[in-house]
Amino acid sequence: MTEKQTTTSAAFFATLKRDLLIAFKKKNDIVNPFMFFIIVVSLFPIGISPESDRLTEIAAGVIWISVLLASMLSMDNLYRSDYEDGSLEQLLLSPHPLFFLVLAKNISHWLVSGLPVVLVSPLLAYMLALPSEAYGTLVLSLLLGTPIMSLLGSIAVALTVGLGSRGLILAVITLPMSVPILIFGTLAVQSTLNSQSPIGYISLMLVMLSVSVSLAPLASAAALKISVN
Amino acid sequence: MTEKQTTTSAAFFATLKRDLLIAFKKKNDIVNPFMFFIIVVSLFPIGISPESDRLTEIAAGVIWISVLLASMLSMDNLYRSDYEDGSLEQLLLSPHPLFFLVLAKNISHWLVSGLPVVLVSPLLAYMLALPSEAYGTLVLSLLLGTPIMSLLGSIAVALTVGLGSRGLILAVITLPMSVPILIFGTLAVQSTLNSQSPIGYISLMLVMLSVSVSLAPLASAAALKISVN
Amino acid sequence: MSSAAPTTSPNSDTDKIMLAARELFCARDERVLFKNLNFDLPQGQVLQVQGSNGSGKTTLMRILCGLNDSYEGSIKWYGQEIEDQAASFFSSLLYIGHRVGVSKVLTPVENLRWSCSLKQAVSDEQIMDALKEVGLRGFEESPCYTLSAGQQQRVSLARLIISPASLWVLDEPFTTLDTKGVAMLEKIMQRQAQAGGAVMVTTHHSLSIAELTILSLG
Amino acid sequence: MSSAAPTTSPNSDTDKIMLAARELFCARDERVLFKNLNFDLPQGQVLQVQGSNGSGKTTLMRILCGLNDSYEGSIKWYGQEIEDQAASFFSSLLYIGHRVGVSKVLTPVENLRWSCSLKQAVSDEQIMDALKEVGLRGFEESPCYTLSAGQQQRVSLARLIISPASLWVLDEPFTTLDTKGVAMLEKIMQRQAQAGGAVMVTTHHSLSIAELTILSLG
Amino acid sequence: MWVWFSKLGSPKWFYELSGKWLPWLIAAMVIFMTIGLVWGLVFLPPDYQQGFTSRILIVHVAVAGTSLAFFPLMLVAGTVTLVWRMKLADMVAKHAAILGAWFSFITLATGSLWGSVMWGTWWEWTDSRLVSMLFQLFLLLGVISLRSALEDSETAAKACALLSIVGCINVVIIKYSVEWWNTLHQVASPVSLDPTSPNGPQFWIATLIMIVAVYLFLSVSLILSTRNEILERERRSQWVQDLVLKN
Amino acid sequence: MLDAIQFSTWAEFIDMGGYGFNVWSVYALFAILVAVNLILPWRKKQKIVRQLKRRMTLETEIQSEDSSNGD
Ligand code: HEM
Ligand SMILES: Nc1ncnc2c1ncn2[C@@H]1O[C@H](COP(=O)(O)OP(=O)(O)OP(=O)(O)O)[C@@H](O)[C@H]1O
Ligand SMILES: Nc1ncnc2c1ncn2[C@@H]1O[C@H](COP(=O)(O)OP(=O)(O)OP(=O)(O)O)[C@@H](O)[C@H]1O
Ligand SMILES: [Mg+2]
Ligand SMILES: [Mg+2]
Repeated sequence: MTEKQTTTSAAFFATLKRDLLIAFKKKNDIVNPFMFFIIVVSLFPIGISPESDRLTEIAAGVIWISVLLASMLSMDNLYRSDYEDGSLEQLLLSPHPLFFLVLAKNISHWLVSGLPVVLVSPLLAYMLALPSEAYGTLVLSLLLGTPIMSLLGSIAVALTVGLGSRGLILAVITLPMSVPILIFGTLAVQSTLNSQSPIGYISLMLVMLSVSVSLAPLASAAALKISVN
Repeated sequence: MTEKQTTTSAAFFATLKRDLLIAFKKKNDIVNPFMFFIIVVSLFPIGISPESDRLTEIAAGVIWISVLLASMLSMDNLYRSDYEDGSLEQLLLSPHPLFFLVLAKNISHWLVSGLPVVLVSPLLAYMLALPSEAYGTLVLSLLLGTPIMSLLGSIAVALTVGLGSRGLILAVITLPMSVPILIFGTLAVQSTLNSQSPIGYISLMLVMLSVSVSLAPLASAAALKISVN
Repeated sequence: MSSAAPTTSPNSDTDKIMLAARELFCARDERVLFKNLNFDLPQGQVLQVQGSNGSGKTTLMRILCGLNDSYEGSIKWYGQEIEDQAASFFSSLLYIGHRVGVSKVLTPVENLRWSCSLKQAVSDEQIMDALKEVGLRGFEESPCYTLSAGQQQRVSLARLIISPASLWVLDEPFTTLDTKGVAMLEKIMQRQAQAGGAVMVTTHHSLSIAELTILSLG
Repeated sequence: MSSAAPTTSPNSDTDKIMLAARELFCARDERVLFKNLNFDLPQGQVLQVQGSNGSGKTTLMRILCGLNDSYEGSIKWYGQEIEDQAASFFSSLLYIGHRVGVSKVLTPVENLRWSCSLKQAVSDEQIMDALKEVGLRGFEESPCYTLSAGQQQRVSLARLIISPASLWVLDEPFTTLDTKGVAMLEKIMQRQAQAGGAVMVTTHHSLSIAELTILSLG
Repeated sequence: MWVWFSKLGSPKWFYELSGKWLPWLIAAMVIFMTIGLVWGLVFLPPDYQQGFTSRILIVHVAVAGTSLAFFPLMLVAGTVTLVWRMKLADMVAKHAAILGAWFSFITLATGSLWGSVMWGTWWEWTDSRLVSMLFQLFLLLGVISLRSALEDSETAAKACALLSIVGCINVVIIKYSVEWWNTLHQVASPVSLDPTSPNGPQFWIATLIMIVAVYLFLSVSLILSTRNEILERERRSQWVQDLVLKN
Repeated sequence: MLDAIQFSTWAEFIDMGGYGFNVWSVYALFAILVAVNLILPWRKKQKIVRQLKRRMTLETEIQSEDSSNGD
């Protein structure tokens, strides 16, 4: 009976593949975070000022905050439909360690909603008149920051998965937690603009990322078990 | 059989009361938009600059954009749980004109999620060092702008009510439409700051509000019928 | 109904036919669900719609209620187009679908207070009595998310007891009911038929109701 | 309150008793659902859990699967605590609940490919055969949102055919099935019992399966 | 309904009629486009002020002008879908949204390429045409993503129709409010977008030819996509099956 | 006619008076716009026809099987 049992890595990849498949079928999961990011960013020149001097000042902050919002609002999809259609129960009843299955879901989610946002950020940085020497640092810091956001957010989503209206409660839980990421991210960009080395901040973010990769899925798994109860 | 039939106004108030009751039971519906607004606004001093001169420049824009985001993200609750538990079908099968029932839901939603945000805005304006002479205009413009957002957003929510993941697609549809509100709202505040009269912008917003009150519920009702199909 | 002497006009019993469907045709994704479907639903009758999974029962019920308009053919309410008398039709109609229309945060009483008042004025005593009749005594004030699947179904069924609607359209109302509940619902349906109302119901159960007619969809 | 499987021969063949519950107690919101609940589920048996709406059937099933831990008492798997052998327990368990675990965007094939591969390696032929057996021929590649309620249920039932799991826990699997579907599922359950597996099922139907035992919850 | 109207609603009728028209449309498109492009690239004299960059303009202006036609088109299609439930209108609307997004994007891109010469910057928030074109693109993408999100094609048709109508009204409001907002800001615009700037008549004739070419291209592309859509949605009908077997 | 040509050498033609990148990018973008929106529908049509053919053969297969099963 157990001879045909899958290895954990097979289950990991099956889950990763399934989630990517769903995302590609729905398309919106990929396109919307991206669109949201662009639209929110372009509200700022209208709401604050269209002059490029002013924009330069706020560029890094606006981009980082919009990325935080986009990545946090996209979290909602992570476990929700699985919860509603019962797939989540199936996941929890799998004989494999939940850590890896949850990690697979997180990775797929980041690939689909975090990465595209990071990739388009230089374009918006240009539109907000951020000096071009800071592009590299901006992208790098976002590349480290968005997965941390996804991993942290995943815990919050897992906790709130059974609730009716999640969009905002998720933001209310996660945004305060993401303040450190915002601080280091914007400081890294600022220091590049001041011709200093951003390496300190970047390595701090690297540390945060590795800690969250190894701990957050555990917390998410525990949170899922609590929610499904 | 029809002697005991309710009048439309009774159905209107029953719906209004029910929605308020649900909101007060869930509490989150009231607290979250409010919290979200405060949290998002307070990200800006962190992400951009804590100096009050800088903050003064961006205050009006930041508050307006955060209000737009908060009111738009809170829309999600408007019809969703009703759709999922089947209450929406009951609403559609009512013998009364859908216009009023939808309007009742919109009003209740605005009372619960829009109004608190407007009321707290002077506090945040103070925190962002907006000169105090602009508070009145800010609140007034928000008081006119948030219901327009709710009414417009209602159409988008009604269109997407059957979808799994709505949070972002709603934003993608509604935010571009809210550009005019953002423009007039911030211009009103700016002109007060420049010691000009904001009356022109305010009356424009008033016009927009009355047009949306009379047309948007129709569109929402049509959209609901389409979605439930 | 007026208490006048029976008229001799040829329309004498058309006015007793509540709902008449003629030549209904419906296709979803180019799969034809039904075509040339004709049936009459006279007063005092329970019409059970039968058919295998995916045969289009739910779709048919929603079409009749006007929740779905992807069909061709004509549906008449007391001999007239429904659009021409929407208010009368909707105030005589009570529909309970797969999703029962019970909000989870509200209590059974609060739920009924709203959903009934969309159609008619209703007092709290009526609601309490109805809840007692469907066996929810003691649960009147518990929020519905603490109720089991069958209990939530019962909340929606309480509307049948309160409502003066003459046409009930029920989509699989038996699914989560226990045997007692099934018997209760059968009794309620029978009562409705005897009082001159009509019921249209889908279920895979075989019902023990005298006034039953069966409509088969493939 | 609880009549259990006959325990006349105390532990004579414990190795054949898959699941044993002793002195289970569960209360929700201070309402006691069951207490002193004892039962054994030996290999080759179908255990039907009966009870009126709200009696705690769903709660019991979820407790047994470890999806709910608000209970007291002991549950043993082949005589041992479940925690000590979680991997073996979970790879022998197949649970289908009220929510069937079928993603609406995916096709039946894609759904099964994932949900089966959480437990064992599975080939596409197996999936196709299973779908054919549950009567979904021609729907293999339609996204599940286009399927009717009963058809979606059938997708999840296809897992029963593919899975080598020895313990099935099914919560109201008959709800939306038509009569053909009910007969099919009964046959599948019987096959499982004859092959030495065990089935635990809640339903308000009366089943026609030889290996049936009944557990009543108030 | 009038006979021609219900006939117009019939996808089969459209498929056959468009099949007859397509070759002519394609031929006209090729001719106009060749003339326009060759003239623009090879013969158009340099502007006295802007050098050869005026060659950008004939493409930019043609594409930009055409891209303004999409929302009105979708408004009409949407109304027809909602009021007369004509399937054909929705098939057109679906591809109009996609093609419109393409046009808006190309307008933005060619405009930026021009701007990088004239203004020294690729993007300028102080110009109202840029900003309102950007938001038109966003609105179109909103319609597209709504359609892709809705699973049921009939629901999607009506929902997108409604959104296009609301969106069309909004495009107008956005355009005017953005324009007004920009004039209020009174930032010295480096060079104005004044279409009456002193270019020779040659320039305007070339532009006109390009505009005709682009409209022809628009209709050809829209017809091709609509025909595909017809084949897909009517795949169960007898005439499509016959057609496929003939192919 | 020929003297209306604004170039004497290929290099000049490519260079476009110093704005080669911008001019050629615009024309390239335009070419992409036209090509993509003509080629994609054309390719799509072939795909649809192919799929329809496959589906039709499959369906006749299922039908013949079903009738032989007597189901
Ligand atoms: C609503 C859409 C648009 C229309 C109808 C439009 C139309 C035109 C027209 C007619 C001209 C020729 C002006 C002249 O002869 O000098 C022009 C020039 C120009 N356009 Fe656009 N355009 C649009 C959008 C854009 C966008 C989105 C951009 C940039 C991203 C842009 C950038 C430019 C630039 C830089 C010029 C040259 C400016 C100048 O000559 O002063 N345009 N446009
Ligand atoms: N989340 C909850 N909080 C509090 N009480 C609950 C909760 N969920 C269920 N209950 C209570 O537990 C009891 C049993 O519910 P359960 O769903 O197990 O019943 P069931 O036997 O499956 O009924 P049904 O036949 O209707 O499906 C019900 O009386 C219900 O009120
Ligand atoms: N949104 C949809 N898009 C396309 N097809 C659909 C859609 N919804 C249902 N269908 C199809 O319509 C058919 C009938 O569905 P319906 O829900 O009416 O069946 P039913 O008779 O109620 O079945 P059940 O007994 O399982 O509830 C099914 O074959 C299904 O594939
Ligand atoms: Mg059904
Ligand atoms: Mg249950």
